[in-house]
Amino acid sequence: MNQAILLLLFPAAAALITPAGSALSERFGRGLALLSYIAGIVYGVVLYPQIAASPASVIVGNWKPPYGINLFVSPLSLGLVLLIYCVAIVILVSDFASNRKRRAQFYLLYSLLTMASVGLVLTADLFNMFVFLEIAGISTFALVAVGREGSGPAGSLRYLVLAQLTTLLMLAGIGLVYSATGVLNIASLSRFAALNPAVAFLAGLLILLPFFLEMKQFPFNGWIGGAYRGASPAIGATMSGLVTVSVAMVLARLLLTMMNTGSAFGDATTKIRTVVLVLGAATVLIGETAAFREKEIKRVLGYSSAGQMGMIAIGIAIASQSAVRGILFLLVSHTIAKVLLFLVAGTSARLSGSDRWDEMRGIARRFPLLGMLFAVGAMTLMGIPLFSGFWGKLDLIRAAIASGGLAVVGVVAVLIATVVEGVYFMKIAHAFFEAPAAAKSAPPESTKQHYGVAFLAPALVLAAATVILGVLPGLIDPWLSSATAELLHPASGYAAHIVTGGLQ
Amino acid sequence: MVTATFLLSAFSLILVGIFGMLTRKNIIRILLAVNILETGVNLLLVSFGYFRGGKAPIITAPISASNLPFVDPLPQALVLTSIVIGLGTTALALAITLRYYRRRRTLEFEPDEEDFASVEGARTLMRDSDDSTSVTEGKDLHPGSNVPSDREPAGAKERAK
Amino acid sequence: MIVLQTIGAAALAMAIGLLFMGIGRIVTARLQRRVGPPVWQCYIDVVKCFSRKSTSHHFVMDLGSIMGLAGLVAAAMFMPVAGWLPLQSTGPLLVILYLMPIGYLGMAMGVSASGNPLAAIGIGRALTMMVGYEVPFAILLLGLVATFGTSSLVALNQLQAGGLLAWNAVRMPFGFVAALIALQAMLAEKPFDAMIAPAEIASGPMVELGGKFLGLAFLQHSVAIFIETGLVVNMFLGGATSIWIFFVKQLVLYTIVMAFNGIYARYRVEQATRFLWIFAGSLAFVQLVINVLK
Amino acid sequence: MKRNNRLIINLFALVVVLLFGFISILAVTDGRSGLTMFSADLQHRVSYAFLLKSVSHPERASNATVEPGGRDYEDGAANVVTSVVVDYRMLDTFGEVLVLFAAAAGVGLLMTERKRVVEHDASIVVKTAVPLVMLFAIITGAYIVLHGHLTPGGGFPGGAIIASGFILQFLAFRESPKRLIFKILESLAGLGILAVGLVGLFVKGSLFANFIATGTLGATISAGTVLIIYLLIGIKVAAELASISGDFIGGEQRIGG
Amino acid sequence: MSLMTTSMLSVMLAGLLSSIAFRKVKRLQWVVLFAAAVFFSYVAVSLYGKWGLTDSLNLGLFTASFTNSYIGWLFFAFSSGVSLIISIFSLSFNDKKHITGVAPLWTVLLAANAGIFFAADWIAFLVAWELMGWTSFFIISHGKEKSFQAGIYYFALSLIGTAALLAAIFTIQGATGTFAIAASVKALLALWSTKPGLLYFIAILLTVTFFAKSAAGPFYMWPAKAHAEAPDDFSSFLSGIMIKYGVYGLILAVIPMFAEPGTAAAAGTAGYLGAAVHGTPLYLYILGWVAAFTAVWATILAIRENDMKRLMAYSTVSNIGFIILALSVNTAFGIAAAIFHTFNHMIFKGGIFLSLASVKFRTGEREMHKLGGMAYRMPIAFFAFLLGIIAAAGIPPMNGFASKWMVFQALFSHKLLFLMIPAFFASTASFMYLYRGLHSIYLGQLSPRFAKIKPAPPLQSIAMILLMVAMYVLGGWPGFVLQPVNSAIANAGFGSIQVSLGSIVGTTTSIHLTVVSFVFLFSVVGVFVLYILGKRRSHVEAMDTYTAGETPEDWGVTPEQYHYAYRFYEPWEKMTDPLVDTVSFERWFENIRHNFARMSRSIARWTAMKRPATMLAASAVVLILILGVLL
Repeated sequence: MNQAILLLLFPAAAALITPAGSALSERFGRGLALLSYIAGIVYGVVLYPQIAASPASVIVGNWKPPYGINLFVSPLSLGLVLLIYCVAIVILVSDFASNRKRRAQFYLLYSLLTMASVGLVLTADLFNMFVFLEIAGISTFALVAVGREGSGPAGSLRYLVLAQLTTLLMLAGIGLVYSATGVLNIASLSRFAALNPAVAFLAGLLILLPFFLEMKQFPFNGWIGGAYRGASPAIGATMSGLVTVSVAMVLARLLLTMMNTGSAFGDATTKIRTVVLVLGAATVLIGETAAFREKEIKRVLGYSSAGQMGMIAIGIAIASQSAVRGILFLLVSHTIAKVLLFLVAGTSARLSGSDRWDEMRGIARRFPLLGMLFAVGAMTLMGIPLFSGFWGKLDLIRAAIASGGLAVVGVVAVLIATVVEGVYFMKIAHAFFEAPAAAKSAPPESTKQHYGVAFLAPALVLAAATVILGVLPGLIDPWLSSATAELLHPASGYAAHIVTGGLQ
Repeated sequence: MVTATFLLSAFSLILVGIFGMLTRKNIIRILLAVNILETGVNLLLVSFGYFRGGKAPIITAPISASNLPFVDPLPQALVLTSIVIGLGTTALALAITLRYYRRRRTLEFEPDEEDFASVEGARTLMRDSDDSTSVTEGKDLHPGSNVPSDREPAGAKERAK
Repeated sequence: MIVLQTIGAAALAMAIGLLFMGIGRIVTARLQRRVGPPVWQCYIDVVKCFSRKSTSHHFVMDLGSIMGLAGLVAAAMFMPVAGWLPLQSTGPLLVILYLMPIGYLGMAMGVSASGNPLAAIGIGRALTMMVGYEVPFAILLLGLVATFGTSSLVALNQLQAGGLLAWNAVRMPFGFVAALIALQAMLAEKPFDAMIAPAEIASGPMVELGGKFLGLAFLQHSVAIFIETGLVVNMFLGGATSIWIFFVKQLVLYTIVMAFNGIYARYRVEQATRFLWIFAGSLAFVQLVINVLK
Repeated sequence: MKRNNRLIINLFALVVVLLFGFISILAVTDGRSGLTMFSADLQHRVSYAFLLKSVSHPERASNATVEPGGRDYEDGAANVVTSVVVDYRMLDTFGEVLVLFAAAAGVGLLMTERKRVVEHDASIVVKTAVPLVMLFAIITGAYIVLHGHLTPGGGFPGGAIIASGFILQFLAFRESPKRLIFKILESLAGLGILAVGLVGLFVKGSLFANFIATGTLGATISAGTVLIIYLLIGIKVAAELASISGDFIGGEQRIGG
Repeated sequence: MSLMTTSMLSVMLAGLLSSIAFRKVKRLQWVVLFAAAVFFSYVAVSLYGKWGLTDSLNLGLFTASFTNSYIGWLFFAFSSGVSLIISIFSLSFNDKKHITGVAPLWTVLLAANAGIFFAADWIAFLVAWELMGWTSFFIISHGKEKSFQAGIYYFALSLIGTAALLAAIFTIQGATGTFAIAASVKALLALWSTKPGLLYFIAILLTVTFFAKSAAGPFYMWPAKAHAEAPDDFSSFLSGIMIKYGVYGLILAVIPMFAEPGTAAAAGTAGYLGAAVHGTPLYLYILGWVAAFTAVWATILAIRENDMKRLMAYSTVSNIGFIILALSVNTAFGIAAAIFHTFNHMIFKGGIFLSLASVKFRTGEREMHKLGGMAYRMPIAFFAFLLGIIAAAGIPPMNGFASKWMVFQALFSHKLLFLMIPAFFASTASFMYLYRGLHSIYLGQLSPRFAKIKPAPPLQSIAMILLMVAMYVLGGWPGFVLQPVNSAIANAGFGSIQVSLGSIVGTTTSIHLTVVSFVFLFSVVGVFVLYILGKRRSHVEAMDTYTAGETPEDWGVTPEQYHYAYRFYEPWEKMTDPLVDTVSFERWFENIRHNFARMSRSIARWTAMKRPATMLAASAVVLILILGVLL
């Protein structure tokens, strides 16, 4: 089953070939990247039945865990990997509509970013996780920095500084864990003799920090504004659609699998989960509040994704059956909807020649489909019935109320957020549909380019996906239940699959 | 068995690095602080792997479970990796900084005017008057951004040629 | 038979009302040291009005006038006169209270169809005033319900049977005073006649009415007098055993009203409304509280 | 006003930092003296097996010895750090390579083509010294790369030293580096590493599995794939660092001199 | 899959398809709406008598199940009928000049309407509720900036309601373990003895939801905005039907939670045990006061309005106050009164708004003082409005009287006398604004601008006439509605009342409405005879008499100046000014929004500091560490 690691290697190979290949032609990079993702999807789909039958622990270099590094391919991780690949394809295709002559390095970095996200989802080793995080980080910094001429580098630098702070602290945390336990493998940590709670808390918190940052949790989301302004829409979509998938997955993995009772972090677990819950609630409120007044559409989306990530964090911290199921559903639908919204935002920005939604008034009068797509995405995020976001939110709230205690704070936050989100998204949607005061018409040839099939096809696919999921949420129910089981019962599933005997 | 001095020096380096990151405004200095922090973390890792009397883990004499006079090799390996990662990050950060400098002609983080444009005028933040907004007010109120905005495109141009 | 009874009742109501109007005019005249018109002057007026040629601006005007009188007549059908009723009913107070407004509404509709701003002004004042006196009156009604648990006039009459002391006027004096004030306002006599205000807005609603429209208005007023005095009699003065006593009681009430009318000056509308709310309203409320506590 | 504002910030930061240090030391010592109580000793760490080269044969851990000249250990590198880096935790190293790769690509993406103006040419001393130094640097680098599995060092430091040679050359002779060559080199080296991994995957059934006999511990040609991989890494790192610095230096146009 | 779900899904689908298929020919979308209304009316007819027919959709994670309860059916039938009439009106209303693209959304809204009344479990209810929420929002703010301001207000309030509903649903599910509405309410009844606090919490959440939708209590202000700015034909739907969802919700979930032990014993549970005022549970008594406040306050505001649609919107709110007042009595009679008044209000307020719509259709004016004399040009609209306000004022012989009388009787029955004072005030003062509408729009001077306008088009007239007939018939023979209502509430376990076709037995007196209406008719006839006896009248132009035959234009006086409408109740405004200045929930909500905006600005500013936002992050980490390690 070790061939499953090819999932990770396709984009890496593409990236490695690109510099030489681009010597032949500039287009080389793009085609190769797309090809590698498609290869990944095909391979993943082929692999899925086996994995669904029995999850596989992929070892590297024939060194069995916990000694060597290993990846864990389960229905959960494989499904998310497929999602990541699909999103990456969609984003690249639509990005082609916006800018037809990107340098080869762009696609190289993009492939590396995708690979890193896949690796984060798959890996079962703490330090390896750190390495993938750094790859993702570096490629994101570069991609953001080449965004808008003025604000790209500024945003990228703000992001970089915060990210470095947190990742280095995470490294220290990993050091602590290793020094205390002598292993780096999540599975064996998850059944390790409990450490001294103070150390466990310190190490656990430090390890979680970069994921707080990537998930835009409250005190660590100072970078959103700059980065999302600077980044091009495609990269914005990647940051809040593609990276968040893997990061949320890793947070769930660490918090539910690694840090449960009976693990090395045994006694500190509840404390850490409380921290995550509180931060999540704060994030939901702060993110939505910040988006409420925002005029730049990309930043609105960025803040709103902060809010959504807060909800997911709450769900992870509650850690009950329906909570985890809800947040997984929420994760999928948020990814779809947010990518869709970013595509729409980018296109309408180009068509109207402005980044601010209040200067895009009446754009949906000229392009009705554009407005409808935006409405679909927005309502998915708001959690309106018949759109997929609803079911996730429903499950989450149900779980939170059922678990009671501090989770009720989370419920209140989520409910308030729903109201606020509804208001500002409807503002924007209405501004799109509004009868324009003075319609400044974009030049037709650019219209033909920006509003062509390269934009419409992916957007329509995403919209269809969210509507279908909204009407028939049962479609992904089997996947959801197996994934939930895997996350919630590590001792039976995850650890048992990875660590067979060996050093405990 | 880890010695205190190692840990303490590592800790102090980390703290110095964090302090620099928190207080400095100049990007280069912040990057220096990042590197200090990173060095501290690496030192911390190595010190976690150190055992009193341990030698560098290179097998020049027979070893066995009974006599194992080595320090822990794994942290060193990790440190090796993290050093290279730090190198890459720093290089990229410098490149970004250079680009930033070309556009802004300054090496300091500054609240860029667009932020205050999107925040709708700093005046509304201070007094709670209504939404009458303007960019310049935002600038006046924040002396840090005393780079006249007209310089920027000019600067960009003069770099271009 | 029923038809005859109803027609008779209506005629009776109009006749009594007109008679009272005449008497009222004499009372006022006496207070002003005048002789005043003969008692049957009002009948003559009505007949005259109907025999004169009249002008109307629109069918709504005619419709309004008809509705106006019809509403009050219909209300009169439910008014027990000394226990006698033209129709089989319990004299439901709520029905009367809600049938009378249709009369006023019709009146208002008719006159504002005439398009004269003075009429509209008058109606506006009248309606504001109406809120002024209906509220205390409603509170009185509640007081009665609180005590007797019924809102039918017939039942109220029977409950007050047996001597002066059984009268609600004696049992609940505050309520009676409030009722008198409200009655003054209902009959739109001074100090509550801002809606008519002849010198000010040319007697407001009626400004545009002539001929038979004015006649209808006269009749409407007369029926209103009959009903409103009758209400108070039934509610507070113990009804009556025979029709004549009933009329006498009504007459006494009406004379008191006219006497006050003779000696008072006019309130502005908001003053009047405030007065009614503050004095009549609070009196009635006090009565209600007492009744509830009892 | 601005000044004491800055002072306040500094003081606050100082407090924050000191608290952080205090709390974390408190946590790791758990109030008691001595920082050792929480750290697991060597027998309980994974690296115990690395040192005794007994990962896939746990039974060896107890009795057998590992000595120079011994043959066919599961990993043939005398330098255990190297064995960890390039063998036991090869995936990290692969990722590390990719990090550097990404950094290089990013710099290339950000540093668009530009000319810099130089007035003065490098002095004659430099010009004569540089080739020798460069030669020396390249040889040293090569040595370090090739002895990575025996002595401290390996692909990364070696590659860095080689790259420094190229940087010197740029500085001295002011000729813009042939970046294309470097790019192709780094591409090929990277692909080489991947290829080695894939061969392992298809021959030994797992990525980066050592598919060559490990030979005698301590011999120059030993440790199977470790040597190859370190060689490739050296080339790749050298090429990447060279191209990064090339990107930074940029092309030039010469005035006078 | 029975007729319920199939009809809903098919209509929803039809709406979506029509939005795509008929984008070019919008008229067809309105035809689709009409067809949907017809279809739903057919469904209502064919579902009659099939009580307890259940049906469920499996949605994978949850299942949404529907049932055909008697009360739900009544609401559904009436709303379908009224929306059928309204859709007839809309067919002619949306001509070239006035057309709006909202028909498909409205079609979907009809499906949501059915869903709300058929929902058997909370999930279905929630889905239908949210569907209704956003579709109606898009209809109200039909792409106009001004309407959007109103629409977003409405939407924010209904989102608050939805949030409360979500919380309530899952609290209920946590407490009772079931999503089924009826079962869960019954299970809640059993909890009064153990955890009343939870029940009060649930009740408050649900009340917030339904009050927000019905604009009762502190939410009184949205109809004035939304009704006024919505498309004119939709206003009647909004005020006639949509605002009743809250009432339905109260009857569905809140009132049963407070069933007295007597009726609850029938359901086999303990029933409400808490404090009671005159036999009315304390909570409902408080609701009653809120409702009374709503009625009074809306009336006061309505009298001050000059915009005809806003005026009628406030009158709607005050009627809602009446309905909830009746509900709060918590007796069979009260509930019957509430339901009956709800249906009556659907009819007469629908008629009023339709006539206003056709006036606006012809004139394009909404400010009343700019109109006047419409009765002379649009008689049908005039009569619709006239009968409508007679009903709204609760005057016989129209249907409003019967239900208002029942409301008062219900209050009598529990001796809630102090609650009746505001009720009386509201019902009396309602004459003021109703008459103001009548006078300023339809009577008074006809402005020359509108001298030439045509009467309402035939289809609109038909719609209005249908509603007029309904008003009159229900006024004289309330039994047509009250008998089904009676058996419905008996079916739902609220007990029953005594009604016949024409008469109602109240608590203090009984009333025979047929007699009343006949008496009125006879007296009209009699007076008409009297009128005929008088000398015949001659027709004179309005401007001619009181200007003594002069042509007022000579003194520069125009009919507009003679139309006394602008500040019609100036004394009243003088009296109420201080009150209106002090009490304003509207300003309160506005302040909340404003502070929110400021907060969001400052957060956005924080992300744009001169330093990258490391300081806060680091301090947060330290804080967490201190809490985590030391505690």
